[in-house]
Amino acid sequence: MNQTATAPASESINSGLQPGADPMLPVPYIIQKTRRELRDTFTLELTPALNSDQPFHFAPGQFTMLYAFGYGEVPISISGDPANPGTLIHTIREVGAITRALGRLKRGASVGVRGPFGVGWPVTAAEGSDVVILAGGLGLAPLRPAIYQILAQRARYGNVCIYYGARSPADILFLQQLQRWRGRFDITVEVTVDRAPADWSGRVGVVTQLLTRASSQSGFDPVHTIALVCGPEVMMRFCASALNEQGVGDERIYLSVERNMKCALGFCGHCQFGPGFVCKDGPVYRLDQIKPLLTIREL
Amino acid sequence: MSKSPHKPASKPTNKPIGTAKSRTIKVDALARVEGEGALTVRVKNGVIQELKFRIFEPPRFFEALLQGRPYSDAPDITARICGICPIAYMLGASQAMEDALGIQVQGPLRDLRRLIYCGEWIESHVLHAAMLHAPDFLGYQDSIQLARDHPGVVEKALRLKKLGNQILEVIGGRAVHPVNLKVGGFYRTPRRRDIRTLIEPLRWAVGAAQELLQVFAGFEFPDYHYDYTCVSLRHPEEYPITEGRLVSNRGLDIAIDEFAEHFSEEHVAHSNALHGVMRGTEHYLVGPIARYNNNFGQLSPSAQQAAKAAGLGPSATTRFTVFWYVWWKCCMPAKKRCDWLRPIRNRILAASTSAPVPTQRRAPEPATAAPKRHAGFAITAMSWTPKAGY
Amino acid sequence: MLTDAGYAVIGPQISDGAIVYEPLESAADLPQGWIDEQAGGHYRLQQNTRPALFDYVVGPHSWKRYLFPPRQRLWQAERNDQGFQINTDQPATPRYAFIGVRSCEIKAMQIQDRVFNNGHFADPGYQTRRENAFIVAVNCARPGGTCFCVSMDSGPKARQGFDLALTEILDDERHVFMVETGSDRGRDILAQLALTPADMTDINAASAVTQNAVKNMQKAMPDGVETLLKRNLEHPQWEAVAQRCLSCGNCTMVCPTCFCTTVEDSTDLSATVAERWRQWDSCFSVDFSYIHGGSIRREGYSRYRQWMTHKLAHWHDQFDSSGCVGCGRCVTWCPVGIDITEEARAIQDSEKEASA
Amino acid sequence: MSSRTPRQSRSRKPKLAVWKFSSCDGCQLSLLDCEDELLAVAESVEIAYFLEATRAQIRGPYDAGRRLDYHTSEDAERIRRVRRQSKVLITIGACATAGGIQALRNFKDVDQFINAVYARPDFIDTLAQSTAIAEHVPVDFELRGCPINKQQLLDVLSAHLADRKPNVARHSQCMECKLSGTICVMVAHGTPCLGPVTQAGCGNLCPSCTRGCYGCFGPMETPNAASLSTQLATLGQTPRQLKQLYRSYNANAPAFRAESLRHE
Ligand SMILES: Cc1cc2nc3c(=O)[nH]c(=O)nc-3n(C[C@H](O)[C@H](O)[C@H](O)COP(=O)(O)OP(=O)(O)OC[C@H]3O[C@@H](n4cnc5c(N)ncnc54)[C@H](O)[C@@H]3O)c2cc1C
Ligand code: SF4
Ligand code: SF4
Ligand code: SF4
Repeated sequence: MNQTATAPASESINSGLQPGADPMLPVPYIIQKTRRELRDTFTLELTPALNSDQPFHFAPGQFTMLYAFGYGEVPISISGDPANPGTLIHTIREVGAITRALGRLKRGASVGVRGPFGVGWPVTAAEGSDVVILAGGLGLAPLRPAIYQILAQRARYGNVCIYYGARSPADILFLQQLQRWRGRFDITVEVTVDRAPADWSGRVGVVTQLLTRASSQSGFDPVHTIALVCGPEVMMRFCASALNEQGVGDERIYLSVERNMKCALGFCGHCQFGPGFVCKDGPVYRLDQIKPLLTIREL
Repeated sequence: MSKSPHKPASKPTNKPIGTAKSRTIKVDALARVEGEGALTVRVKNGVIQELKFRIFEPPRFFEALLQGRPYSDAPDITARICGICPIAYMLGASQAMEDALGIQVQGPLRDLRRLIYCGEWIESHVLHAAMLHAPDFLGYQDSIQLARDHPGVVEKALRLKKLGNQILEVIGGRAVHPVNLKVGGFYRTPRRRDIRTLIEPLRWAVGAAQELLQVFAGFEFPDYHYDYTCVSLRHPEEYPITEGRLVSNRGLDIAIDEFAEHFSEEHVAHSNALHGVMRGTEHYLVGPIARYNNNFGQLSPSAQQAAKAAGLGPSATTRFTVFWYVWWKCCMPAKKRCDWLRPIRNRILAASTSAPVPTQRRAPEPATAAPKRHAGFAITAMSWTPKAGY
Repeated sequence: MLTDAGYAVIGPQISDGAIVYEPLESAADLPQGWIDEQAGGHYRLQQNTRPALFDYVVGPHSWKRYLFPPRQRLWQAERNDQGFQINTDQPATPRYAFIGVRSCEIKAMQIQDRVFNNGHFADPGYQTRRENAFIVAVNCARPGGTCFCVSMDSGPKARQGFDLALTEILDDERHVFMVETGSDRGRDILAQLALTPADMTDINAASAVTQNAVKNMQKAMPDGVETLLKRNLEHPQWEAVAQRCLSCGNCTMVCPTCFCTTVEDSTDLSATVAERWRQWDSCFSVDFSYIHGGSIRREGYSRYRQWMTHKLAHWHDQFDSSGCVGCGRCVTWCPVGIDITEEARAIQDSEKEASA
Repeated sequence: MSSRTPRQSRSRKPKLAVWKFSSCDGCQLSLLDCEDELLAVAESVEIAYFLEATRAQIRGPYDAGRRLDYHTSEDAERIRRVRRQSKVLITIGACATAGGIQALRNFKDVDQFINAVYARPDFIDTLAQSTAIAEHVPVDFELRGCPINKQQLLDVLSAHLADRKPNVARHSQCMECKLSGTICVMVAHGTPCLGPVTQAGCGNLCPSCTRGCYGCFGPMETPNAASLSTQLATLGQTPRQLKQLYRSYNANAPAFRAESLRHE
């Protein structure tokens, strides 16, 4: 079992930049495949335009700055499998100009990539612990690399639970994958939706309810659990207090913070979150390190 | 009301007038003019029975807007009458205020005013002649279509027009509604290095304007003559822009402040624009052609020569000559600018080299400062401060 | 001499009623005999009786204009078969020589050095410009009305970080400069000048000059401001200052350490050539904290709090020092004269009252 | 990579219509003033209606219509028709985004105004108020300025063609001053300046001419005019002067309107 007092730090892989290379320059990548996941969400699979077999190593939870030619750059988490660095995979929701522009791109088109950036989920450090993964909506995408890695080394972890909440059945991301995982006997996968049409036979309600139920069924051992939480900020807040109620301490809860980002290098200042920069100190934070900040309005 | 003086005349209907029967020509919205106007012409047996030029643009009440405002607001507010010729309004308003205050703007300030005015002429006249009117002569819907077949002409015109704007920007700060003009002069000396950037393009412009004049000379003009009463300014020493006496080719010769005794404004039911009426005359012509006809002798020799070479005499009676005139005028200001720039620049240089260094670089003080503090070039040359405080 | 050595010489001169840093053509451009009167929201140049060259203090410009330009094209990209080709050709930036750099300004450069090379990433353009810059410091003889460098431990005497440092000694008998060298480059330049070695009297006279500045400094930042602000992220004073603050961003623009930027991406009309421009930004704009769904800092109080707590508190976490060097620019150039030291003091006083 | 939008790559070019209501035409002229880009603009759109520039008229629906302001009841009907015909409606200039200088009549009795100007008030049909187009129909983007900045106009146009965000900042004029190194006229000269409450975009024209900003780009995103007025009063501005300062080309923009009324 892992230590309980001092929790592990988040993990990062330094970007594969050549020393002396200009970190502000996007590298061209070619879209090998696009997949419409949901009405407003799609996945891009990318390989480098020039050295097409150059691997892209990253840690689960890290992100890149993805550039749509002429439109601009946005931070997007990597949603692929860290064990397969040959393709770089991103899952993106169309919310504004740049994400829409990315969504219009077809196979063979190119985008610019910088990264990977930031510190990700404490996946290695969580070995030996139970792992609870709480995802809301698109928040499943940044957690998918962590799930891949944990499942690849399933034996190193205790109980593994994935709790996922979506707005409606039509908004369930990676549906087939969730079904496949759910078919395994060595992890718990629960899905719930906020609203459901009559033909939905699954659960309705918020993710935190899954959590309460789970612990009463001893799905995980609170004092030996690492919780990874990603979703809208309110959802994360509720999850954190639900986890606390179950006995999971703040120092064992990790969540992902979003802030405006222009450079991801610590130069632009936009992603400041209290004493740190989300681009290099985050996006994944251990709750005890940021809890006081979360309650302050408009920080 | 929001009509700028040189525009109405420059828009032909290019539809045939004069069949045997009676007919009515109605244009609901005139294209390629500034402002919003409609034209109705009733013709019977080739004779116009009724002609209504209707400005339906809603009234904007400038005269009333100015009431109760500080005199210093007048140039900026009246500029908004027309975005194509704001300088005409800004200087008109400034001169009215200066007249009331008993101030005369002279020297380099006056030169700069003429220069910026010419910038407006170049910009506005090229716009009208090449972009708005030339398509009619050559049978196009607009200058963009024209550009497909005659790219050289349109590109040259655009470059000339841009130069006009550049003059406005260097001296006035921006092309539409410049900000640097004020009652008494300017807020800030144009920067020397900026003025310098105008010289080369102006040299080019003289030739370019003449080339375009050749193109315009080739247009087919209807043979139509009318003996107008032409009313304009006249100045003893120069081609008049902002100063002089009001004269006509029928013997009018009055000081500007006698205007109200000879002219009045009438309100007609069909139009939101007031009609100017001259006592004792049924029709009269103002604007570029009138000015040209009344002042041919004041043009620079090269401009006179260019006009003659293009087939224009000292007096233009064809109303279609407006195009010639306008065109030719583009080369006039360009030519003159080159001649003018040198002394202005020299004066700026001389003044700045003679002034003590720190003073010369000092901020022009706010206009409320006492005049005696306005030592140094930037102040004396560029802005005026009334003795009576405000 | 610096020009001969290939430097573009930038120095103080008067423009539109203020001292700015612009290319110097000759020593005659220097604002001899001029001083600045500064207070919150107030700056006026005045002719002084003393014909000193450097009696003015800092003006609205700072050297970051040159090392970290307000607007910069980061790159241009052109589409090709492999997607696109990025071209970073920057117009070669000159090697600058800065004349008249104050102690607080040197410290500000050193603070920005840590921003643009943060251990993970470095901005190559900044590095080059910074390494090439030749710095001629001037020790302050009088404090500006809004200076508080002593309390930020950043002046008025430059202790390091310069190539040459001057102290202007002007009294009834003489008008001379005492020169100190801070680098080999500085020594090389100095070697080419015929100078008299300074003796003890000169050194004492020079130290009296800066002592005078210390003695007359009016303002100070309260002690312990870092922890003070961290304790008071929620304090009524933020609302109180928001009543006056215009969110105009002047303070951030004039501050020699503020480094925030935004980028603008664009293409030509045919969408074959794209560019990215980087431009100074301010935490006072609403867009600064925009994320999909709405900005984080919508209200004035939170934007002012971000600026002040970043400067004085969180900067320590990020870059191991305060982000303020006490130059007073943000106080002088705030159109409504908001004073960062007084805002800090107001919070401190409220704590004292509460504990009293 | 293709960043061409579906709209651009369709064989049919998007149609652009330019409508003028009451204004000085300066903003429309700004389009013609894009000398270097005009022909390129004409290549990327089909100009379907632009009376000032062309005789040609093409029937709607229009992909982008752009507007200046209005005042008569007939205009009120016309703008609704324009809105119905347009997919994207962009209003340009102070006249369309705030009512323009003629909105000064909103603070007075319009009949007084008519009487002051016209000999036959009975001939005049006008609305009592000059207001922004957005008060009457939904507007997709408002481009500020009296007149607008032509670079911004080009950017807004190409942004809408490409479905990207226009690079039009909503922050203060002061930021522009500082970016360009212009000396603050308020701090250094004591000149009243509306820059701190005015939206950037003109290129800090007035302060660079050593005069105070007169607010022709309208209020910035979060204007704190009350605080600015307090400062202007200490610089010697009387309530009457303050009232007039806010009451110019964007007099009817809510923030300026409210502040000028406070000094009535
Ligand atoms: C670390 C990190 C990881 C992310 N991972 C993903 C992901 O895997 N998939 C996904 O769909 N989205 C992700 N996002 C959110 C994504 O970056 C935004 O949705 C995107 O920036 C919106 O850009 P836009 O131009 O389409 O939208 P607009 O609303 O037009 O936004 C305009 C600009 O504001 C900024 N901005 C807006 N929203 C955000 C935001 N949430 N975070 C940061 N900057 C923002 C960007 O600079 C953007 O260009 C992530 C954000 C962060 C910070
Ligand atoms: S915060 Fe103010 S005093 Fe401190 S360095 Fe910045 S501008 Fe100077
Ligand atoms: S503190 Fe002053 S300078 Fe800074 S944003 Fe507020 S009003 Fe502007
Ligand atoms: S001149 Fe006006 S706009 Fe510019 S910084 Fe000063 S107050 Fe702001």
